[in-house]
Amino acid sequence: MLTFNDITVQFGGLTAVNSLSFEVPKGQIYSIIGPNGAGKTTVFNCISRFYTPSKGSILFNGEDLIKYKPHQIINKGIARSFQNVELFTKMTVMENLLTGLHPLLKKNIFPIALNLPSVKRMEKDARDQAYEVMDLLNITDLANEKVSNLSFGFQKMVDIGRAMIVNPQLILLDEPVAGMNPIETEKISELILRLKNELGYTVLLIEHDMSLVMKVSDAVTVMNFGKKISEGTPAEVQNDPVVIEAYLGEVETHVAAK
Amino acid sequence: MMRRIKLLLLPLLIFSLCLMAACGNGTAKKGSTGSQGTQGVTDNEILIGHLGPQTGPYAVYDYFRKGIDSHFKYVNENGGVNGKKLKLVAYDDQYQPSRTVKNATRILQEDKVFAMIGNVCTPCNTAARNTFEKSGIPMVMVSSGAEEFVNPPIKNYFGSSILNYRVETRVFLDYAANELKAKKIAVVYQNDDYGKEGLTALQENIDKYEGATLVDEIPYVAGETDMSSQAQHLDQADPDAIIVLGGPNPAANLKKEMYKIGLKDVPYIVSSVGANDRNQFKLAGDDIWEGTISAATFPMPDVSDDPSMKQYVERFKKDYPNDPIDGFAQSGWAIAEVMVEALKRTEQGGKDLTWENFYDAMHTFDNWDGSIFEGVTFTKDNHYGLTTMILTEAKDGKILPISDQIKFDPASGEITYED
Amino acid sequence: MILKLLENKRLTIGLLVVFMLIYPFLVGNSNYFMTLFVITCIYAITSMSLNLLIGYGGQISVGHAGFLTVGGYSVAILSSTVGLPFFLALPLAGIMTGSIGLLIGLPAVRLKGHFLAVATLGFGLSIPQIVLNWDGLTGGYSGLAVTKPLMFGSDFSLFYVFVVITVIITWLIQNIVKSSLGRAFIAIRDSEVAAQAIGINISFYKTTMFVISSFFTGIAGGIYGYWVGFVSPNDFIITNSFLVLAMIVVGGLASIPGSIIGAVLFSVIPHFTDSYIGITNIVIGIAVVLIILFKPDGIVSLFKMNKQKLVKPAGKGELLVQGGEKENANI
Amino acid sequence: MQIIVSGLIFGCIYGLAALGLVLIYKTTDLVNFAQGEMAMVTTFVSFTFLSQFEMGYTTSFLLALLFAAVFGAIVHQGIMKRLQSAPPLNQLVVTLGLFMVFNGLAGLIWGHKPAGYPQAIKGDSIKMGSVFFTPNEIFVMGITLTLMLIFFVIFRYTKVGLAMRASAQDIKASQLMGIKVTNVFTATWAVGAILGGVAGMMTAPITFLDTHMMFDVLIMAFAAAVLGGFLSLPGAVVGGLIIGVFENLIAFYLSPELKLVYTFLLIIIVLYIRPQGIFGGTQSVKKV
Repeated sequence: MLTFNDITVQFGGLTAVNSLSFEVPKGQIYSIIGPNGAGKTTVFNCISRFYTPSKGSILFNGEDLIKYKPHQIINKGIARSFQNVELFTKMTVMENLLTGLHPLLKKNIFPIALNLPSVKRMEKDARDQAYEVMDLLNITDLANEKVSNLSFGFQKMVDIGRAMIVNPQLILLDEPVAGMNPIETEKISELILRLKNELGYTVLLIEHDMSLVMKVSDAVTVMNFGKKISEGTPAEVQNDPVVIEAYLGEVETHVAAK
Repeated sequence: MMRRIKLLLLPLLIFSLCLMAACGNGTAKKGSTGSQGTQGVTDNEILIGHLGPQTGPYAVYDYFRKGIDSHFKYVNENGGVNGKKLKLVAYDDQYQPSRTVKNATRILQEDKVFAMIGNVCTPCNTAARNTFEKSGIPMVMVSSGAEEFVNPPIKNYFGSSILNYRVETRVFLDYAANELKAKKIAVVYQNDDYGKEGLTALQENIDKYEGATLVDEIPYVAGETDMSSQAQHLDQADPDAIIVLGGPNPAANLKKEMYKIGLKDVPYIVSSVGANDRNQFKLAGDDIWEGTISAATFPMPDVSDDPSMKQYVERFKKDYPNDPIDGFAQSGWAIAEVMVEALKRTEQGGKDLTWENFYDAMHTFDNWDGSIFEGVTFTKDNHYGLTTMILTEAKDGKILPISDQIKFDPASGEITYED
Repeated sequence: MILKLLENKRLTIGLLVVFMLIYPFLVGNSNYFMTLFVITCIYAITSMSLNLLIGYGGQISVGHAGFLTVGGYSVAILSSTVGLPFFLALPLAGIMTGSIGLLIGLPAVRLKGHFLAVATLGFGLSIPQIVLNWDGLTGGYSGLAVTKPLMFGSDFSLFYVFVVITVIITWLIQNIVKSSLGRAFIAIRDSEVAAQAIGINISFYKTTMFVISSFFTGIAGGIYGYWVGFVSPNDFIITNSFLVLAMIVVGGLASIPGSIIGAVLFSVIPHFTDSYIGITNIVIGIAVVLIILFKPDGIVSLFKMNKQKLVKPAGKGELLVQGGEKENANI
Repeated sequence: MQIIVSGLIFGCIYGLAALGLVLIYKTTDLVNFAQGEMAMVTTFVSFTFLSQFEMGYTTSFLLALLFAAVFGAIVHQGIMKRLQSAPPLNQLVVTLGLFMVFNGLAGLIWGHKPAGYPQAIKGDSIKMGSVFFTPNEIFVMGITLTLMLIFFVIFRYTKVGLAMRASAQDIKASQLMGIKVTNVFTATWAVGAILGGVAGMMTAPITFLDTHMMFDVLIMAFAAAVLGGFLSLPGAVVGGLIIGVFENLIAFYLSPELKLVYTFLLIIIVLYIRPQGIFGGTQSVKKV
């Protein structure tokens, strides 16, 4: 469904991603793991088109994404969540989700300004849709709460909800359980599995939490210093000596630094 | 939604409360007003209104108000006008027409003043003209030399406190071509009413002088502080005489710049708004301002033996000890003198103080020299008011008269010199 | 409960309408107080428009007086020179101002914060100069007369027309900020990155904001022109832009009632201070400083307390942690 | 040529005023719109020393700067300190409010009549080639460049500068590191006010002394600072010089009436091409 062909991203002299290729098959949960600074989020930012790779192509359903602007990506069927939760903090949960529906809503200013019945109807439908998503996430009672008042865990939920609400084909999740306690992590992993099993989404996941990755992933790519160093099922990757070394190396540098 | 609607109410509530309070005051005061044709007069008080900038970039014109205020105080302490005290009502418009129109209706309909005196700022006056003209309230000597308020005459508008820009410029042109024998004349003008009215007069009349040409017409924006490019243009044009139509600061600045680049000896003629003030010596520098020629409707306080000028100097120093006596305050005092005289003349022979009677009284001014003005004239067809002037020259820190009375006849458009 | 709310809502709207209808009688049909009200309406429309841009969209503008001037001159030219009737000239003035807003909005898309502030500042400063020098079209320093609409013989009826227009504009702006458009604006203000990720075309919406904002401001300028019957270059200058900016911050950012409160406050203060020499600006300045020091979210925040308490879900309290407030506007 | 030189003089004045703006912005992250009015007040104070108490120029100059420092510190301690963590727009509007208050009070105290203000150095103009200079103009240029260099060095190479930069970046972290952020900010306001005061006293002989003299200068200084990238001290001066010279060239060759319009057009075009200003660093892409 999504194919990276030999993608290279450079910032000045720094190569963040180096000749990366992988393929996410439809209907699977695909994870990218790797130590800090391996270039994982850069991969997402390429798909979201915030960055333009200096080389290579990104194919989605056979179409190259490079020619699109960031705001057009969602219309292709790709939604994403963010590592640091990029929510609209002064809005309520409901409003955040409604904003997520943006691509599907009519934006003609004249009926909107006049608040015509068609707009009212559309708005009501949108709210119903938002409630469905909130039900799914089990946050309905927070609908009218400002997101800045929510705990990080709930903010993550809303972030995911906002990505889900437009019914994308592919959903990109950037460290969905970072900073969460085990119970919250458990909830999220269930959610991710439901996204795949019940709603038929394809999921591309970046995560540090190995237990989550191992539990939900169908396939895993391991990155280090912008390069792919391993690929396979969770079990295969787990036992790959290159991967172990990469992670161990990280530990060693940590120790050395101290 | 509900809350928002409620909130919308709040400002309205504040607003209405304020207004109720204000109206309460207003109606109490309004008791005395009579029928159409007069207002603002009681047995012991006459209300006079004035609009002008008291703050902001043009606040220097507030000296008009101070001059008026000072004279009114003087008159009140000496028995008032036939026993009635004068009361000045003034609002700040910051030289912005959008504020003036608001205050115009206020002063006219809420304060209900009997007459207006010396309103400042040409565009403000234009903006408010509709309101004032319709009402018929006497407008005594607006502080604008623009043609539209005097020619063709408007029934209730009487003259201006500053020389009519066109008339003044014509006198300058006459002086430059005939007295200074200048052939090449350059003009530097402020690109608003100050400058452009005079520029038009120059362009229309230059052909009347044989051999004289306008070699350069150089504009600048009001409030300009950098006159170096204008000075450069003058340098290139190499004129025999320079006429500057604009305010005091640019006039001083331009002369400084010219001085700097060696243009020291070209006759420098500046409109009265920009030159009738000894402060110019301080702004430009004593040597630099020396020799500047201008026009005036009255001589400077220090060189005048006019008794009313002495009164002014004495009184104004007492009322406003920290303010300079030169400049617009004199004009303010002078128009206040005209106002007082007109009020007196209106009531002569036991007539009532009504607008119609006031108009008639205004038309009796025939080169009246009881004020510090050289002469004030109004007839039914001539609403210029100030058509008598003198030329002045800056010399040794003083601004001295260099001519006798010069008269302009609006009917024939002729300028006559009295020897 | 719902019925009660509905009743109240109707009551409030009713009160509002009644107040506006009887206002001229309250003030004894006084031309001055009607002028004061109309000027307040003009500032209310302008500050709502500016709030749409700054409070909702996070795009700063310090040149809104320029749009007022353009609106005023459009009306003058369309009514006097071209001879269009009122109901054509006023919306057209809005459209003309909106087109200028489009021109300003295009480069503004690339600029942020101070850089945008300087660009709009330049616009606000330039308009009076351009107007002053484009004699052929604008009449230069002497200004332009506006032909007052004949169908409303008196200022009295014109007053009602303008009040109705102001109410309609308030309603339109309220609808816009509550809609998917308004949410897109807020999204851009809060996080451009997330906004793009959910499909919001940032350049397009930023330009749209400028167009909407300048359109309504242009109408406000048009109202000024019609009410006064005369426009000139100095009517609205840079200090007016600053004042409108102060109105929305003091009233409350991203709040329609806030904009109106700010506009009313700063239009009414001069009424009480103008008769004392030279204190109007000092009083306004002190009011600005004090209100922002003690009510940083604007006067409107005085009335928001009750609502928050009401909505807070019971039992979920332990999940609510204090989140860091994000920057409001983009400067 | 003379045109360019005159432009450079005005450019220096814009640059001087812009230095104070940038200094305060770099450290406290806010644009001080009251800067110009504070400078105006300082200049009036020095004028009072000069004319009422008949002190010498240098004494008045130094006393006025002392006043400026206290004034700046009071404004920060009294008002701006409380807004340290307020949204930038709130801070900006408060400085606009202060602008109105200072301007209004100055009008009440000193009146509105323009006054001649003495130049720092007297003397007739000197001709160099085809160009005329006055000694004062050379002094203005010199003082601008000197102050720019001094503050550039302080910022970059001294401990004080380090503290200022650190406070600007992260108030909390700096506090943890033992930097008294509020004191640093107060000091910055004092220094900013001094810079403004110098600009004011350099401006007054040219524009004459009145309550409104700094308004246009401040707007141009703001534009200059932005053109220079708003974070760079040399950028502020260079921005000022560009604007000063460009203004004069337009005024001479094209239209003195529309020079403001053309100047802002230039600024907008420059910013369109380089949205971060001439000396601004490359825009960092926000990390997500």
